[in-house]
Amino acid sequence: MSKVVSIEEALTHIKDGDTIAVGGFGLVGCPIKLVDGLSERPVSRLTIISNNLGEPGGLGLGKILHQNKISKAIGSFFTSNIDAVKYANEGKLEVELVPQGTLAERLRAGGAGIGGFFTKTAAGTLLAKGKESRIIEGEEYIFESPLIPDVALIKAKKADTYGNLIFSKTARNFNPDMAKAAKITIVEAEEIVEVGQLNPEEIVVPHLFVNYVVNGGN
Amino acid sequence: MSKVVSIEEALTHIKDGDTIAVGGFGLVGCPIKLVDGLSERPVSRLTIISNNLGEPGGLGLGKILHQNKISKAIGSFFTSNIDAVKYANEGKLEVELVPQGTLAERLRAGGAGIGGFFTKTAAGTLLAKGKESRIIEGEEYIFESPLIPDVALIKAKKADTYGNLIFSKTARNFNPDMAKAAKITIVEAEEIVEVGQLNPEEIVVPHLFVNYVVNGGN
Amino acid sequence: MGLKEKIAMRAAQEINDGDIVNLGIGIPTLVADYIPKNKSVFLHTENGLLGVGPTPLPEEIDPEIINAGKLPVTALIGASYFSSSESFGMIRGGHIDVAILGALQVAENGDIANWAIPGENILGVGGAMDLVAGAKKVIVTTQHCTKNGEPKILPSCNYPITAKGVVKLLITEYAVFKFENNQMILEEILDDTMTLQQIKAITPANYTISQSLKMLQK
Amino acid sequence: MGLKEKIAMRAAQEINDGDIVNLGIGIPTLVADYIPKNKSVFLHTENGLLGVGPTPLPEEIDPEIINAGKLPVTALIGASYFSSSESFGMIRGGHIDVAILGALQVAENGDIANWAIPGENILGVGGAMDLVAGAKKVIVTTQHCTKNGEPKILPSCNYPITAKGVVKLLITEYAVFKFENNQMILEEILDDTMTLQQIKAITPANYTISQSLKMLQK
Repeated sequence: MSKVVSIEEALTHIKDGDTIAVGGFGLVGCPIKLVDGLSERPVSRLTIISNNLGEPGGLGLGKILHQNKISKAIGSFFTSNIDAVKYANEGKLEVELVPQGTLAERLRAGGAGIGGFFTKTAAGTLLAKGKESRIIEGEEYIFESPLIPDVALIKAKKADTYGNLIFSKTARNFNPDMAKAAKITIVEAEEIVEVGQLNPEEIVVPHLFVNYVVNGGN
Repeated sequence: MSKVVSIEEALTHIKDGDTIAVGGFGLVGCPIKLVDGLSERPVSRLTIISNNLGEPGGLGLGKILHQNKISKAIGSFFTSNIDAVKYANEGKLEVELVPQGTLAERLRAGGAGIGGFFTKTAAGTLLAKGKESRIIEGEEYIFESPLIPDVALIKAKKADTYGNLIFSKTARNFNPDMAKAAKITIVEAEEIVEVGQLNPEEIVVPHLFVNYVVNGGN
Repeated sequence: MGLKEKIAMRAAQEINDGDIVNLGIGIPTLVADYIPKNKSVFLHTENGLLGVGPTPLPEEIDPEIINAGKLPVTALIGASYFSSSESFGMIRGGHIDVAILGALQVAENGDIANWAIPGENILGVGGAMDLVAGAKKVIVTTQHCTKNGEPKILPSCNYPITAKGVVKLLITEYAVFKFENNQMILEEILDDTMTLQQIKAITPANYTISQSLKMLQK
Repeated sequence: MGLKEKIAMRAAQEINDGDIVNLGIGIPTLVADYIPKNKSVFLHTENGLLGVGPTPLPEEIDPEIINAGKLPVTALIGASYFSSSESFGMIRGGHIDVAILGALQVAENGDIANWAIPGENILGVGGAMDLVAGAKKVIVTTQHCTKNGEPKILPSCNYPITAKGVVKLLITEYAVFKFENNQMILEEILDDTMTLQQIKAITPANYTISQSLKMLQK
């Protein structure tokens, strides 16, 4: 039972209006080949969950943004891509700004079946607007909901054919949390290995979270 | 900066009335030498957070129970030790029964600064008694609070002298969650290695969660 | 073949290629023996292993590889180990396709009681509540009546429940019941010596009879 | 030495042996250069690395080892990599001893504003809110006034705040202020050309002067 498919085949699972989580912090850990593949798919009105929205010059998700395929972005830092800023200022992109740790934890909650959680992060700030607030042990917390993307596009260092994953250095970042949160998880692996090649103690994302594996090469 | 100390020295950090998390599922992953060491300390009125409370015949935490040092146990399955059942029935042991996954998640919340979370587990059951209930996306969830033990006693396969940890097979179980949740974490390592001997990608518990490391041997 | 093996064999037919399956203690454990060899099925044990293999020979026992029943097991190629919070994140997050477990009582609305007996001190729950609340499909395997011949399949549970309305399929030595659209439906008769009347006589729960009722071929 | 280096050098004195430290972008990044070599200090970067080492030589850059400013860094011996939810669990859970970061404004009650400017579309927050809400000790390093000479240390922030009452220490090129028991206290003067009156003139915040006020030795 191998989960290895072509990039084209994997991306047929993305539909108009889907919410897509895309791994990476900047371009490190971003599944660039899947994103490039997505730019060739006729999909629209996507909501993207990603820490950033590509980098200047149309790199990464910037390419999809330029194609007007993204209607909403959920993430923590869009200022690093001036194009994203421009689209937002022109009203062409709805933005839901989420503190980076809250973004990671909302994804983690989505993957782990948590219905919501309380965090001190952002309590008393503009980003708490409209959110339930609660005093716990004398400190103010706000309620945050889980994020469950329709599809996650993930970058891994190695995948085995079952879909067990390991990552490389700080390219790990949001990838494990997104892989666990999404209904369908598509992995771009730099290398695909046979089952048994990964040490059971070192697997970061076990295969039950993964639906498709594509060969991304280096 | 080495965190390696003797068992005796590490255990001086446990005080009367403390809440102590003890790793392991049954005796697998239980830090037996730390527990034995604890049996020689003059402490009382402990609250123990552990999936089980030792095994029959006074093994593991059963020894501490027999010394009447435990006034309360928080865990998921005490029926496997008939002594624990006897103490509970005689009113000598207060028991807070928590579903195994909720126990793990409450510890995880304690370690990750989450003020509380909603889970479907136990909704509508006796174990939801007195707990806040909330309908989320049409399903019933209950509110659960974080657990922050004063001290965690942890079993690891290997520790480096900074306190980075790796585990062995299903002996991992509650150990990482408890190491992260506790104010003071004491690790019984089967083997202590030099810093640099553990692969940075494979470290399961980074050293910032660990306060003391003792040599447990095999 | 004994009654338990018969129930386990029928339950194994519910497992699809690629499924992630969690087997409880008792009859469910036997299911593993009847999964067709041409199916890739991955057994999950909540104490922290995906890819549970068969019981080892006595000389091959690794004391650090156990299942949720604390019995020695093996790990298959492609297996992975993880912490308790990770493991129950898989369960709670809906990443387990099928959970098969025993029951003390099942009600016609899909309630299950399998953890506590009225009048006895309640001292163990384990992972049962997490599994029934989180698994995508909950299958109960149980003998139709208690050892004393008392009915277990009831209009409503009089034992404390483990979760409300979660049972999807109930398999006994006599029959298979489906729970769908708030209805309990008799789907199959597994014992050719039993008439519909005889089954009704030992099944106080209200159920309808499927129009495509299957009878065991003699 | 420039003003920024002077501020960074003073901030470095606040770091204790064994501390886990998170350094923000700008002046905080410079702090690393002034940590005494005899102290074991561990730098954490929220994108997923504990044990950040110095900036690599151009020919030694590993594109998959970056810091939260997306700049190439190195990993020291004993380092570990982890996912975003793990990393922010460390932050939110109080496992970071010291967070040093810049500010647009600081208020006398310890409020900090460092993420948004009124009237501009708010499109980036990153990990700032998580860090100030979660770190055990928040130190702000900043130039005393804006480039246009406007005060930044105010009775209350008129920029959107990042968190309420979290600043423990504020270090500028002229002075060090402590925040304790709801009071802002001038602790040190770092510039021997500045009188108390001159500092007051550029510091609209209400503060008391420490009885043990330190002046820079000429």
